[in-house]
Formats: sequence, structure tokens, C-alpha cells
Amino acid sequence: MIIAERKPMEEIKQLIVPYRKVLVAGCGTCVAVCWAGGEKEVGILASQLRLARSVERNEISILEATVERQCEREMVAEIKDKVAEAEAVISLACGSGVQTMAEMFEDKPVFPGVNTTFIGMPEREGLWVEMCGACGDCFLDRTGGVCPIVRCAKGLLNGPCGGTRKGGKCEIDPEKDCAWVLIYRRLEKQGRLDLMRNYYAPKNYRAVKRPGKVQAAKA
Amino acid sequence: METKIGVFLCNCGEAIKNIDFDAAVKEIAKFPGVTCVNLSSDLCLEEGKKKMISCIREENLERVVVAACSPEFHEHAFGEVLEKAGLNGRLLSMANIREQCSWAHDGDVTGKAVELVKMAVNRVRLLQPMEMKELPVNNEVLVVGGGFSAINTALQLSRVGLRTTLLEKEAALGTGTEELESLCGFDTSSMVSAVEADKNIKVLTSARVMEVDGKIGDFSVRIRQEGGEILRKYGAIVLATGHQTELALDCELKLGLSIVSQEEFCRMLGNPSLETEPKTIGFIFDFCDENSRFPTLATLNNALAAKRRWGSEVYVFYKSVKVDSEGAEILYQEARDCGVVFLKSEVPPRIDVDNGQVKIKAKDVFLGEDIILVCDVLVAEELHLPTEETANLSSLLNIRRDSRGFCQEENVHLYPVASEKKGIFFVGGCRGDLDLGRVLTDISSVVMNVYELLSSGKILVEAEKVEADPQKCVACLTCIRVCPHGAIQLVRINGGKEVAGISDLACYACGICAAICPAKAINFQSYRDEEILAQIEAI
Amino acid sequence: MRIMNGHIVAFCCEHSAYPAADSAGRLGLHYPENVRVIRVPCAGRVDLIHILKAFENGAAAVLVMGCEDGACHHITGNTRAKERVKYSEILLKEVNIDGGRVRMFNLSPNAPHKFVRAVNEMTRITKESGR
Amino acid sequence: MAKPFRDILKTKDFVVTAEVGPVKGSNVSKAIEHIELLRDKVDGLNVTDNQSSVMRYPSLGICLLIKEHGGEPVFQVTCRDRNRLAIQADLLFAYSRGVNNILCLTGDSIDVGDHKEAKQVFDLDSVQLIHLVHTLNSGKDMAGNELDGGIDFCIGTTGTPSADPLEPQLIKVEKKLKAGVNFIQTQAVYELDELKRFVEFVRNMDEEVKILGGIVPVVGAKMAAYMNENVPGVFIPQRIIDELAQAPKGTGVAKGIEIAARMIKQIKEEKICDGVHIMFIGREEKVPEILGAAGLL
Amino acid sequence: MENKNVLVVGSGISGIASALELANAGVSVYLLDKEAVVGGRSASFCCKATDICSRCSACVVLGKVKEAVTHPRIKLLTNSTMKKLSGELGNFRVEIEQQPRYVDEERCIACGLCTEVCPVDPKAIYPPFAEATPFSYILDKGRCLRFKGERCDLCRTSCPTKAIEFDLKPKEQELRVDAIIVATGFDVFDAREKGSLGYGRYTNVLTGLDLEHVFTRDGYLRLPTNGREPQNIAFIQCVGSRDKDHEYCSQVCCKYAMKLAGLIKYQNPDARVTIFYIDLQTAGKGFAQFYEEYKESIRFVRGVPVEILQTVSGELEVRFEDISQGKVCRDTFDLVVLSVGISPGKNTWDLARILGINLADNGFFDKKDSLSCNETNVDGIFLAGTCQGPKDIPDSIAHGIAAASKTMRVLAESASQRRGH
Repeated sequence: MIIAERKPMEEIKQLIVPYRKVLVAGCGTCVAVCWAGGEKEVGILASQLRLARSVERNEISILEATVERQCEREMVAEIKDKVAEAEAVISLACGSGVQTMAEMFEDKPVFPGVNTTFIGMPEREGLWVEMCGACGDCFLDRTGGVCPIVRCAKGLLNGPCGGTRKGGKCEIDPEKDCAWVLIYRRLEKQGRLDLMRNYYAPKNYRAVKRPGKVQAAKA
Repeated sequence: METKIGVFLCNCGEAIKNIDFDAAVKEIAKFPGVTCVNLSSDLCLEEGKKKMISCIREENLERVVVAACSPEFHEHAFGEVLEKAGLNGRLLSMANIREQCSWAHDGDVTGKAVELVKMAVNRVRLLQPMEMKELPVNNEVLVVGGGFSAINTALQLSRVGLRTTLLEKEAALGTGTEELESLCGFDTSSMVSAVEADKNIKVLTSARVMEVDGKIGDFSVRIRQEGGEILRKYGAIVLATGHQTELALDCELKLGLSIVSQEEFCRMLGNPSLETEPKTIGFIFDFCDENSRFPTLATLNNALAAKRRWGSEVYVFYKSVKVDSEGAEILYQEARDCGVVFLKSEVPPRIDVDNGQVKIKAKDVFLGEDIILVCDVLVAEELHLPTEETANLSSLLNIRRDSRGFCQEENVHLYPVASEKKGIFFVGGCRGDLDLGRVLTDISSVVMNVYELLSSGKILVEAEKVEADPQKCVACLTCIRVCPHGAIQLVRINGGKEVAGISDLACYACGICAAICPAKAINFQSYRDEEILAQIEAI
Repeated sequence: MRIMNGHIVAFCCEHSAYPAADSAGRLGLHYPENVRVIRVPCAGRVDLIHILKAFENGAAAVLVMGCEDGACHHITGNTRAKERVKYSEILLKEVNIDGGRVRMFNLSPNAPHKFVRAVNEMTRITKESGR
Repeated sequence: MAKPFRDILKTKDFVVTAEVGPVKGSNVSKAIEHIELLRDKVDGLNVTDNQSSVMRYPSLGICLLIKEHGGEPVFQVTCRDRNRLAIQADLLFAYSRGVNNILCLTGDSIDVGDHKEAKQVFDLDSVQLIHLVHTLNSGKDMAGNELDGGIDFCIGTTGTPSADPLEPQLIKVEKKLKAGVNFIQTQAVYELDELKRFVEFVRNMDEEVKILGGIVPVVGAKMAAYMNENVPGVFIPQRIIDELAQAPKGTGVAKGIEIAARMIKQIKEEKICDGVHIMFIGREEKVPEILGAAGLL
Repeated sequence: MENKNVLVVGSGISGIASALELANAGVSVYLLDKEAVVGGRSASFCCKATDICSRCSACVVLGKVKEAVTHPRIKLLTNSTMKKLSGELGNFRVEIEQQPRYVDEERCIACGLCTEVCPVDPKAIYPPFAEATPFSYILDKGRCLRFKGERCDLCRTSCPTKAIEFDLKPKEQELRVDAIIVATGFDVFDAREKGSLGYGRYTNVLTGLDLEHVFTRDGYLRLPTNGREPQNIAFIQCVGSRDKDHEYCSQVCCKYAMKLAGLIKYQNPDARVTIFYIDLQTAGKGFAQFYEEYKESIRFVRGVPVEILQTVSGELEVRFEDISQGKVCRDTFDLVVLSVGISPGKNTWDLARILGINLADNGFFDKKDSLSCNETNVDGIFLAGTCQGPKDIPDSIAHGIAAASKTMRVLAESASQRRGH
């Protein structure tokens, strides 16, 4: 799941200074699940913006809309009238959603309302942790299903750094587990520590040529 | 075509003086949708209700607002009035112009009253009718445990005609109840045979609960037995997993002939062929565990017994005697009259053992001086703790426990023997240590609660009071994680997409899920966002 | 949004604050008239958008009133409400509205005095920070 | 002119190295003082590489200074700031200018340093770095291209004897040994039993490799606590903190030096390992005192 | 369970608990109370919450009372007492005498006009306490001029709903019920009996119950004498418990004393609170941490007060035997609270006679045997709550539910037997 978080209010306010009618567009998929851009967040941001402007005695009218997936042209098309009505759009979708919008409505300024942070999973309700770096060259088979690329602060491939804290916590965050300690425990449990003893040559960081492209096999 | 709203004002027998009702009526009549405004002085009396009914019929109103006293009193009554008039009782909204307006402020409050009515009008416009529906429930009960509480719960449930399964982890029922027997004077064996004779009760021994799924009326429980695993359905689950004791001794002290537990000591008392009767006996309690009544009762009973049986010298070291249970005070008197010596001390006594003899050193608060007692037998202080089974089950059922790890949170006052999840109950020791009287009470009240839920085989509930819109639900599981009553599960709508399914049976309609849903997918009838916001807009 | 009309919107849990308000009335304990009570089944039902909309509609302050800490009929409702109120303070500050204008109060149904105290205090606060 | 470190490792039975921390700025006079002071008292001078992610005068620069002043530099190379191209280039340059010893490290995280917004590289990790050096030693670069004029480094690396849990760290050391190193300078050690355990483990893998115990004097209870919290890979036991706490005011430094010397003595007498590596960053001028107190002068 | 009737005597929390359970299970219930309002004693208790709920359970009562009075299958009989009983399980005949309320609770809409016009002072017709249900006005025969033979008619004529009627005779009626639950509750020990403690003589000596009512009424604590905030308060435990006349522990005093003490400390952190006790009853769910929390801030003295005297300055001097020092000490306070215990209801004896059920030595109703919690020696008559022995609110509720459970059972069994015939 793609995880994102709301941009700082100040930044958003600055984005729409020149406008008097703005559409806040939410996305009903990833960003809804991570409480960043679903219908609820759309409502909150819209309300905040109205309040902000009326405090400044500079009224603004805010339209609200949420589509199921903003990264799909067809689904975005459903709200084109509202877009037409607005002078600018704040998209609460991930980067791809924002760009879909921007591409479909080239005459309209489309602003990002969230920062897309990572691909992750919920640890408990309201807390998400990074799990995947989309490196295009998955390493998990060798590490007992714990990704050292994003879960190790340094993305090391051959074991923990010297900075590991007492109790196997990460050098940069005593709250976080050292990924390599996790890997060690997992592999030990499975009796596959030999995997950890293997030497892994420097990673191919160009497995995905940027900008990435994936062509499904023709069906 | 706008919905027809009727507003019924009541001036409470012209007693509400700081509202100008005529003015109010004029104002209210202007509100969109309001087709008639009635002022009466006795709305809550039969006469008033009759007038209301006829008016609703004549004006064929679709929604009703009552502006009178607090809904706390008559809301349901007015609901019935609507039903009588052929309207759904839910299509009513009340404006509290008495307690929270007229009586709460000085001077003229007509303005506020009108505004309160406007709020109600805005809300009532959006209200939806709600139907009641009957849901079937499985009326077999699972009782986990094999001790006194468990057995008696099963027996009583059976006597009100409910089938139960007794699930005991040991190989037989009623193991380890000797101490209780001698304390409370009941006879386990007869209870066990009663169970065996009872065709309503099925007994599973050496059995463990592995997994629990579902909700009240329809729990499916995976049970592991020696034979293998079975899956069974129950309407309710009663935990009677008891408590366990642990000696509070410094590490260097060992259990032995000279240092025993209360249970140990019971056996000694019960043993006719005891070679040497102890001459002097020491008891210790209420130093390490100040929150239990049981140690007091055990000590008093055993001390008395020892006096009577062996005429030994008995000394009891304690901080406070816990007599807040039935008959305890009498017992305490009795013990003292029999010559049991009670020695109050603020700090735990020192205990040393040299060649088989136990030396207890304590500072007595009455004499204010150190006492050294050398005794043959020391009955050491016991801590009362929840059993592992209690811990396991409560995490399996994912129900809360109190600060000491016993079943049920501290807010016991809300539901004496029930958990926060409908259909899951506690009885006896697993709730914390209890005296016999309280255990008996527990058992009966659990039986009552269960009977009410399951006896008829069906439960009447408001259909879809709280429900997640499958179109909007993004299955983020937030509601499932936050529901305090475990009323929400993932369900497949006709075999397809997975969405949040809220059980009408298990739901307490608190609306926590509706508030937190990031997709605004959860509709809480009569407290929907629209309905709340409509009131705000009226202000 | 209307200019602040000086009203205080009080979301009251029907298990505690609402009956408390009633018995305040019965005891004849008077409190400022500008309070508008909205009855909710549990403080946990109150959502951020409700609080924000209240301000959009010109409320001077918002009260969320639930059961005493540890006495919520829905175990976590009042604590969630508290967290939410805390967050709404931030949301308000972000748009230059004094975060002190939204407050959570815990009380029990038989504590009418506590209700009145809460309302008075809130009125004071709004008066101080001006309409 | 100092003997090549490689030969010292072979011949000398108790090797002593010390650390020189580069300055922030271009004025190297202080560094030169330290070099002059320590040159003849120790067998090798390590130069840290933007230590704890704080930007400083380059490691290689100081290494060249040491060369000029007749010392034997150990060039510390981390993977944090350079990708594989930059590292290879630097190594070639270093070797061509007579810097023949390198210590291969992962490097602290950017987050602990003074440029927290910087992009951290970690294109390689320390094990891969060791392999890289061997590749270059063999006359090829990583892409397999022939080099005109190869290199031949004396390779060192590090290990953390007091890590908790220890096993994952040992596995990593094992990999480093497999990759092939001439010496190990351990992270700071305070419990010699931990060092013994570590040495034993390494010996079972590799008889040849030389092990220098890492000595970081602590000059006060507060500092000790701070280091435990903030310096990656440092674990100072309570008993040492207590000992420092008891030291009368103003004698903290002396106390720290005393403790360090005591440890060095014991390591030498009990032949726990092949030498020590003294890291007294910011107090380089005090290193001789330690050596003196440890009877190494 | 339709067409079954049960009489619950006493509408305190346990009676209500029983009534509600039975009614929800389909039984029709008569809820009888000698008072004019439902809810019994606990309905007037105060909330003792500080920053957190102290789990005194007082608030739970209100909810239950509301449920009960609005329940379609529960018929309230206030101002009523039981005169005679005949028949047996499945077919009891009960004679009820209902004293006129003079204010019809069905019609009274609590408008307050009557109180306004009432000429006597203190008023002879007045509202009940804030949480009372039914919230209908109460006419005090003792004060009312009408019952002193005068012609006063002001309230009756002023009443908009014609709810007031003077010339009423007690109503007699006979109920036929299948079973009876006795939930007549307790009486508070009358602290005057312990003259040395000065209750009744000194204004600033209160009972725990008084304190409850002070908080319910005013929401804060003030000295009865000068209305100032007391700074130095003493609680005296076991007044009317654990003595030769009361060989039992009242079970609630330690808890309410500590909770009230906690409330006082919360409202006025500088106040010094002392609790004189013999043994602390700290057992019970949810009480452990509470005790831990106040251990430090409240002064606990293991001692038995001998007497209380008022000094010239109006302070109260407590003379007590400090056990841990083994001598008699004295200490002065500006407010003393007597933690009075739970005593058997005054009418217990009469009721026992009417119902033919046994009393225990301690004066409470007696259980059938040690292994029963609600049964009496008479089949079909059950005990609920503190009329059987001291209990706190949660225990009373549980005991009430238990009584309902037992009743259910006999009803079920009698039904099945009848089917058998």
C-alpha cells in the first residue's frame, strides 16, 4: 500500500493564495487507507481552508470530490465538471494521482496536497511503517522476508553495521529494530543462517531504468 | 415535494414563563418544511398525546419535532405516539427547551428556544425510518473451566433449560478444589456426578480452546482434545478459569515440611495419620498482596481448624484483616476467642530457618516491640494471581483485563459480570479473588444474563442501525481495529469484494467507527454526519 | 463562514454530559445562554469535521463532553475523543484560530456542577481571546 | 622513516595504533602537531573519514600529511559519502601517493552528523568494499576493466566485540575475514572478556589476521552516559561509569587515562590480542600519557 | 415467561436490577417502594471522580432507574407498603397499602407553580432531589397547612394539570404474583448512638452520607458553620461496624471514605485529610491502584477515636488511641466525617413477620443456607441486595441480577411442572 501524509497547512495555503475557488480532490484507494487523502481528509482540509481564508477575511469557496482511484483517467473523468468549475485543484492522491489529474486537465494548476512517503503497512491503527523501496530487484528471498534495503537505515546487504544499539535496535532510532537483527532471528528460527553467511555482491541499483516502465506479457 | 414536518411545543402547564411561545410559534412556522406548529401545555399526558396523534394523522405529517422537556424522560413515549399515529417512531427529534433552556437561564430565552427547535427541525428532516428485526441465536453455551464456578454455572444454566458444554483442561472435573471445599463446606464429587447425570451438559476434559471466531449468538470455537480438533458453535461463552496462588517467599526460603501453603496445610489437617502434630503454627498474610480477601478467609479457617483439631498454639502475622465479606468478622471474633494470637505489623516479618525450625521476627504495632516466634509450621503468605488460561483466553477473545491481569477491566460497575463484548461473561476467580458469597452471586447473575440473551433463540434488534456502505468502504480495517465491542469483521459481499461488516447483534451503537472511518463509509442511523452537521448549521 | 456568533457548541455524551446538563437545569444552576448542546451516543462519535464545521458556522468555542476517564460505556470512546480534540487544536492553530477554543471535558451524569463549571470556564476563555 | 605497517604487523608482537581526527577547516597546523607528537610513539596513525558524519578535512589529505612527516597512515574509507566510482578513484590516488594501508568501514549514518539532509550513499557496504580492494589489488576495476598500474593495500576492518546481540555482528566479521583482511581494529572495548571472546572467534576462522583492541578513554561519568546514548557501537559498562563518578572533580581526564592504561596493560600482559588501537579524538595530545601509563614508551 | 408476575419490594439499585432483568425476560414486575421516589439511597450519592473515575458506581444507578421507570413491563408502586401475604410460590396474594402522594406523579409535570404559591416556610410542597425519578413534586403532610386543618388551597388551584388532590384516603389493593423479591435495602447507622463522637451536637461533625449529599447538592465541600473550605479533615472508620452490636464489616466505608477523601484532595490539594482506621479493606476490583495513589497524600492512622470535643475556637479535637504509639493522642480538625456503617432496615423485622422469612443474628434477612445467595426459607421469596447483608453498588447490582435469576428458575420449573400435569 502506498503511504502518504498531509502537507503542512502553511504550504498548502501558499499554493492557493491567488485563487477564490478550489477543488480538493481525494482518492479512495491507498491514501484513503492511510488516512491521508480519503473522503474524511478531503472534508477536513476543505473546512480548514475555508476557516483559514475567512480568518484572513478573504473568503474562498472549496469544492470537494473523491474518486476511487485518481491514477485512472476514466475514474478521474467522473469529476471533470467540478474541476472545470474550480480555478485550481489540490489533489490528496499520491504522486501518480496528482500527475494523472495534471495531465488530464492541462489548463488547470493541480497541486499536491500530500507528500507520498513510501510503500508500507499498518503496524497498528493510525501507524504505518515502510516495507518496500520498489528497487526493482527483490532481495527478500535471501533475508527471510525482511527487506534490508529500506528497513536497514543504510540499506546494507551483508549484515548489520557496527552501530547497532543494545537489544538489537537501530543506530539512528532506538525505537526501531535493526533490520539485520530481525533477519538473523528469522533465519535462525528457520535454520537457514547460511543465507546470512553468504556474500552478496554490490546491488544492481539500475534494475529499473528510470523512468520505470513495466510491460505486461501480451494476453 | 418537501417532507412535511410538524412541531409540537409544550409550555409545561404554562410553567415555562421565560419563553414567549406565541412569538416562538410564529418564528418556527417560517422554517422550511414545517407545515404545522402546535402549542400545548400537557403534551406528556394522555390528553396531549391523543391530540398529537390526531394532528399527525390529519396533517399527514412525515416527521415530528417535540419541543418540551428533556428527551431523557419521554422520547420513547413520544416515539410510541408516532407509531400509534402510523409513523415510524424514529422520525422524531426533540428540542430540550425546559431543562437545558428555560430552567437553565435567567430572563427571556425565546431566541434560544426557537434555535433549539430549528436544530431539531434540521435534524428530523434527514432522519430515516428504522425497522426492528429478529435475529436467530444459537442457544448452547460454552463454559470454560472445571472448578466450582464452572460446574455450578453449567448446572444452573441447564436448570433454566440451556444446553452447555463444560470445557476443562485437566483430565477430570473438580480437580484442585480441596481447599475451597474445606473452606466453604461443599462437596465437589456430588456436583460432578450431578453434571454427569445432566443430559443438558456435555463435558470435554483435557480440552483447550485454540481459536474463537464469530460473535454473540454465533461463536465458532476450535477446541483441541487428545483425540484431535473439533469445531463447535456456541451462542455465548462463560469464562470460569479461576485464579492461582503463589507463595510470597524470599528466594532463599524453600517450601518444605516447615513452610507450607494454605492448600498444603488443609491436607495436613485432613490427614488422620499425621505422625507429628505441629505444636506452634505461624500464619502470615496481607503484606505482599493487600488486594485479596481470600488469604484472610483461608487463614481464619485454617487457624481455627488447627486450634480445634490439635490445640496447637497459633500465631497470625498480618497488616490488615480483610473482613469485607460475609461472615468474615464473626470468623475473626471466633478465632480470637479460641485463643488464636493475632499480631498486627506494618512491615513484613523476617523469616529464617535453622535446622527444621522456622523463626518469625516481627514488630507488633500494639506492643510496639519486636516479637520472635519459633514455630514448627509456617503457613506462608500467598499471592493471588490470574491463571495462564485466563491470560490465553482473554487474548484469544481479545477482551481487556484489569491492572492485575484478571478478567474484566476495572470499570466493573458498568457490567458486573459481562465483558465489553456481548455474549462473553466471567464468573468467579478469573475476575479476581472472591469469597463464596460473591462467587455464588456471580454465577446466578451470569445465568440470568445468558438466559435473557439466548433463551428465546432469537434477539430483537434495530436493523442496520450502524452499517458500512460497501460502495464506499475501502476495507482499511480501521473500524475493525477500533471497535471496543469487537462487533465488526471483514465480510465478503456475495462472494466478491471484502468490506467491513457490522453485526447488529454485537454492536452497541457508540459511533466510534463512524467517526474514525477515513472513507466516511459508515452510516450511523439518526447520528449520521449529515444529521449532526444539520444541527450545527441551525446555530 | 459567518462571523463568530459567540455560541458554544457542546457535544454531549448521552450517558453522562447530557443528563448532567438536565439536572443542572433542575437544580436551577444557571449558566450562560450561548451554549448549544448536541446530543451524541458517545463522545467517541464526535469527529474532527463536526468540530471544524462548528467553527465554520461561527461558533466561538466547541466543547466535547464525555464520561469520566475510565467510565466510558464504550471503554475507549472518551479517550479517543480526547485525542481527537487534541488533534483538532492543531488543525485550528494551523488556520490561526486559538486552539484553546476547543476543549474536552469528562464528567458523570450526576455531576451537574461540573457541567456548569465547564461551560462557564469556556465562556470565560472565549471572552478573553475575544470573539 | 617509519616501517611499513604491513611489516610491523608481521614482526612486532604488540602493535599500537592511534587515531587522528581531521580538523574542520583548512588549517592543518593542529593535525601536524599531533602527527609530530605521535609519529614515533605508535606504529600507525588512523585518519577518520568524516567521522560520525560530521564534515571535515578529508581523510586522505591528512594521510598525505602523515606521509610527509614520516608517519605511517591508515586511510579510513567509509561507504557513506562515495559511490563505487568515487571510492575506486580515491583508492588509486591514495596508493599512488604511498598511502598503503586502508581500514574498510560502513560509516555512521548521515542522521547522526551535521548534514542531516544530505543524501547518504551506501552504494557499497564494508564487506563489498573489502572485496572491491581485492579486485583492484588483482589489477581490475569493479566493471572488470584492466588497470594500468594496480595497487596493493594492507587491508584492515573493524568489529564490535560488545554488540548485543553479538551473533549477527560475528557473522559479518566472518564475511569480512572470508573476503580477506590483514588486521582488525575493534570498536571501543571496556569488558576484556568480550574482547577475549571476540579474539577466540576470529582465531578459529583465521590464524593470520592481527587484532588490535579498540581503546576509547572516557573522561567522566556524564560523557560515558552520553556516549552510550549517542555514539554508535559504544557500550560502557556501569562499573566504569561508577568508577568515573567517584573520581574527585577535575580529575576525570586523569581517571579516564588511568582506566585506559590499566586495560592496555592487561591486554598486553595476558596477550589477549596483538595490540591496541587508541581513539582519543579531540585529545590526541594526551595519547602519550596513556602510552606512558601503560608502559609502552 | 409472559403471564408471570413478580413483586419486587424496594426500588433501590438491587431491586431495580432484579426488576429490569425479569422485565427484559418477559415477566411483568410490580416495583414497590415506601418512598415517593424510585432509586433508593444510592440514587442520591455523589460522583467521586477526580481526573479519573473513582468507580464509586453512583452514576450507574441513575441510568438503571431511568430504564426501570420507562420500562413497559415494570409497574411502579411508590408510597406503598406491604400489609399481608398469603398463598405460596406460583400463587402469592399480597395486600398493598398505598399512601396518597397528594401529587399525582402521572400528571405532575414538575412546573414548580405549587412551590411558588405555597405560603409556609419551609415550603410544604417541593421538588425531589435533582436525579429523582419520577421527578414529581412531594407534599409534606407535616408542614402543609391543609393537614393542619386550615383551608389553604393555593397549590391545588394553581396546578395547571390538576395533579394535586388533598382528600385522598390510602389505597388498598391485592396483587397476585408468582414470586417475591425482597430488596428493602439498609438503614444508615445513626451516629447519635455514639454520643461521644458528637454527631448532632457539633455542626462540623458529619456522617459519610451527609457528605455525599453535600457534594450532590453543592458540588464542593464547605464547612456547615462558616461556609469556608475546610483545610483539615478527619474520617473516622467503623462507626457502627465491627463492634459488639454490629459483628460485621459494612464493606463500603473504607472505600467511600477513601474516595471522598480523594475527591476532597482533588478539589483542594492543600487540604490535609486523615483517616482513622483499624483494618483497611482495600480488596475489590479497581480499588488497588486507587489505594496506591492516595497512600501517600492521605494520612492513615491506625487508631480508635475515644471522643470528639469542640474547642472554644470551634475546632474539633479528636482524642484517639494511636495503636502504633500505644498511647492516647489528640489532634484537632475543622471537619470530622464519621464513616457510618450499614445497618439492617428499621422495618426489616415487621417485613420478616409478614413474609415469614428468617432473620440472621446480625439482623439482616437470612439466606436458606451457606451455599445459596438469594433463597430464603420460604420457596418463591428471594433476597436482593443489602437487606441480606452489606454490599457496595456493583455487588448489589450483581446480587439483584442473581435474585432475578433464581426467580426465573423457579418460574421456569413451576411452568414446566404445570405442563407435566
